[in-house]
Amino acid sequence: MEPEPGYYHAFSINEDLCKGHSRCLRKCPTEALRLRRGRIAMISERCIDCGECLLACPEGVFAPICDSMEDVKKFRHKVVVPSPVLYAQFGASVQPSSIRQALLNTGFDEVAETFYNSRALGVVFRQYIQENRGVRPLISTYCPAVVRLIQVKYPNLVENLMPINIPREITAMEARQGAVHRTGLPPEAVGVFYIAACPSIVVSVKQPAESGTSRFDGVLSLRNLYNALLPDVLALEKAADARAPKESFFFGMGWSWMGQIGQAVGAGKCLSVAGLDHVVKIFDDIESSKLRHIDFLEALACMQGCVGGAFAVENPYVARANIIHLQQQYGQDREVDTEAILQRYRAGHYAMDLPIKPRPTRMLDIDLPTSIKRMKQKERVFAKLPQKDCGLCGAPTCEAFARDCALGEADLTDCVFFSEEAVHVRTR
Amino acid sequence: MKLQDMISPLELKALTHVEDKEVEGIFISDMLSDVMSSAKAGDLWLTVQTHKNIVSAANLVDMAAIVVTHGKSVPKETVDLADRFHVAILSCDGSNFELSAKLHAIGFRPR
Amino acid sequence: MQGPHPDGLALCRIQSALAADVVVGAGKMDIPVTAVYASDLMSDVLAYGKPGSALLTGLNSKQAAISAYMAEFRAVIFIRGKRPAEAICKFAEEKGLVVLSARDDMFEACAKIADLDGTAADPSPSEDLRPPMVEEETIRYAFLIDGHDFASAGMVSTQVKAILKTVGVEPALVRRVAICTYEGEMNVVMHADKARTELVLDDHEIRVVIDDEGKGIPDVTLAMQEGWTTATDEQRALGFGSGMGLPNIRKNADVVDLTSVVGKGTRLEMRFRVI
Amino acid sequence: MNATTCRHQWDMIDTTYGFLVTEKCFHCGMISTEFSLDPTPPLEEYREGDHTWNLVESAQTIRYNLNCRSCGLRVDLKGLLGLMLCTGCDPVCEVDVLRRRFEPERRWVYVAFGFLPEEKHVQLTDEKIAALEEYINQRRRSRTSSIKIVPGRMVSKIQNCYGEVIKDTDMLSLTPPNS
Repeated sequence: MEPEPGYYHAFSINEDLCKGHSRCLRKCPTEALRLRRGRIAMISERCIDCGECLLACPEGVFAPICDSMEDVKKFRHKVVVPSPVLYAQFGASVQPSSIRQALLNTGFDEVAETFYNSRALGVVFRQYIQENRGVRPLISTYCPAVVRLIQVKYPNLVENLMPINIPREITAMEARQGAVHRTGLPPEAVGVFYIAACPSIVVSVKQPAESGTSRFDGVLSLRNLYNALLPDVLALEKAADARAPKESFFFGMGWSWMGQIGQAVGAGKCLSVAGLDHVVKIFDDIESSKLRHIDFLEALACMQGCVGGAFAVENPYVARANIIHLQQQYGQDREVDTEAILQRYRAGHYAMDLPIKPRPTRMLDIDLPTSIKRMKQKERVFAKLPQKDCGLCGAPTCEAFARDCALGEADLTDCVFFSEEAVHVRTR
Repeated sequence: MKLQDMISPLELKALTHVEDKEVEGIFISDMLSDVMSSAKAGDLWLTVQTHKNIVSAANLVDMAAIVVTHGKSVPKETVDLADRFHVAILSCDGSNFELSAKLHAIGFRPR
Repeated sequence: MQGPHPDGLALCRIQSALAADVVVGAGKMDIPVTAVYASDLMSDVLAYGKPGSALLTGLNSKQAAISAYMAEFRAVIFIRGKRPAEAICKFAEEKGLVVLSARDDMFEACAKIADLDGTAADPSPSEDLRPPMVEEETIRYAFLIDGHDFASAGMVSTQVKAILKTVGVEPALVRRVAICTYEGEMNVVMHADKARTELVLDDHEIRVVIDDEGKGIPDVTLAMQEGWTTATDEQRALGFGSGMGLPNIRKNADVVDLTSVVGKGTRLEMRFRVI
Repeated sequence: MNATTCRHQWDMIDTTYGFLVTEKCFHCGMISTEFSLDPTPPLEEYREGDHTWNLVESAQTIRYNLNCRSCGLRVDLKGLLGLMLCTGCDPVCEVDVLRRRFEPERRWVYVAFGFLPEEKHVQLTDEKIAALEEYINQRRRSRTSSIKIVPGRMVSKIQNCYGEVIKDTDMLSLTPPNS
């Protein structure tokens, strides 16, 4: 099934593989998935590309759509910006230099890192928080799935999103400028690609939330690239063993797990939250104006943060341990030139191109009286449903099923508690 | 009973041109299949349906008129189609049951 | 539906008037129905049907029985001799619905039921069966708030917000209602023992009424005014202000009505215009 | 009385309620229609030879036959899917040409559709369509207007046809048909 036109999604759905387990239905935080007639169906505008379904499906029904090395090769000068999560995928003892070399071996001309900009943005965030005392808490835009969640389910919180760009986008911009300067090539001949740890980043590049354009030319999936890199990384490690002193490598505060953005902003009134279940709770509190004493909120969709992304290979806890080890070995603190950063901040270097706007989702009806009528139907249906959330009707919860009925997208007889016929349909 | 004589006691509102026809019976249903199977020519059809295919059904069996009940608003396209095929549509705020009781009370008896 | 016959009309009287077959629920024929809903359109039955009604329908399908059950009807009467299938009977049996099958067409059946009027000794039971057919697009919700329960504070405003979002109320308005409800809820949690909250929504107004049992407010005017003098511009810009509950409500709601009896409780009514 | 000389008096008999199920094969675009007595239409796509059938629509409808009360002649209308009022959407369509011709005399044109694909189903003969037309006009008893019924094959392009078919769509769903 193709996603509806209008919203780009980072995965395709291969219905033929679907065995109707319905695990994805329950995992989806925005209730965007349904089993209709035994096949998976997606409500496109609700999907925030968090990748929970990808992780939940044992059959591989959801296949990520990313760019490939073929897309990379279309450019004359090829720059890759890896997610900091990449360095945590090959074990604690593997040197970052081997991974970087392996990337170059796959065909890239240059590797650009986000670490410095992650540090710099800590400074920028602090400054912005100090200068802007109106809306609280300000919410980080680092996680695209969280930004989509706000656009879809919390349109009021759009004004809380901090209008500062994120490390990878700034890195892409700087990397392109640098490459153009060094090679003398026109900007369009330079291809800048990101290695993403989750599908939501793919979408943020293909269809940015602020409806501007990304500084990246494309995105590669970490999972897809992993197998290509692994033999090379291992070979390089073997060869590198002999080579003495370890390369000095600026392995800074990459934002790869929960708490690191908060840490970059600095102690004080920061709150970090990860995992969409928890994010939703916090957002509800913010909307009821409960968390007005918090200055800054780091909210990440994946449990543990980006190390838990759907494209990550290594277990997120092991990945986190690996990164801690790498930071100890390669030094995480290098002084940044605060004054220079602030100067660039004032010049608009870190600003977001366009403001992020809410994304309207389908309500019960455009016409309020009709919508209220449907709501009444929904409530009456819901009151009589078994409320066991068994999922056999194809909706994730009884509540969602009642809403689907009121929208005419499901039939009352789809509930197995009301009709035995429905049981046969589900148990194919 | 004449259709014109029902309009005021039943508080009907004419949405189209209404020819004065003899109402011979009352047919209440929201299903076109029922109209096909059971409605008679000259029946006054009480329904909550407002889709324009009601015109198609009422015209086929030459019903006296359509009364859209329960205060439903009738889309313009339905009214336009009805006018084209000389099918009368009236509307009223009462329910099917209420209107039946009123018809009975004013002495209407089917032929 | 409070008329001269609040109990309505016993099903056995309808059954004998229509000479209907009892398909399901022979033992329940003394149960009264309080209204008759004659329609084949189940979406309407579900949205507008009044609990306690009998459904007269020609839609011989399981959806008819399910919709009647969901709208808390007591009986389904199939007309024109339609006989429900086994699955429908089984469902009705399980859910305690009475099912009748009458030979009359819809008009005859309606007329006969309405006519029961004449045979009744008491005045006009049929009036009872004809509640005004207002398809009012209003929806109501009720919630309870426990005083002193700080752990659950905010639950009601979260639910109110979810409902308004689902219905499709404009986000900025949802937020205003949520903030007011939250402030009202916090007042209950801080100062009252318990409260009943009602949300009423139609196409031109949202009304939230919080009715609490508690110590009450001695001087309502002062309580409202105090905030006006102490709330800073900055707090207003934020959309709230700690301890500024009432003025904050006043700022976000279009109409605020606060009445209080010391020692008994406070009633806070907040109204919001829907554009 | 001899059937050929009888002035038939038609009654509708064998009225059966069921579903008009429309399925489409998304590989070849072929459309198949069936009359089904199942309480619920087939929910899943299924394969049949080279086709993969997907449900497009399921509407409630009735099927019936005709019987002459004078001579006892029965007309089997199993091949009749439904009747559609021509509202005029395609000026080159033969049905529309007829409609324009007949409209001034209040003679309304309805199309009698048969089931698809044609080779799989018995199609309505002209005699059957004539009997159906006779039945409808007898039932109407109108002196001021009449009905003309034409076969479905007369429609030039079924995809462009916007007539009003007599069937009950969405009766079982909570969304009323007009929304």
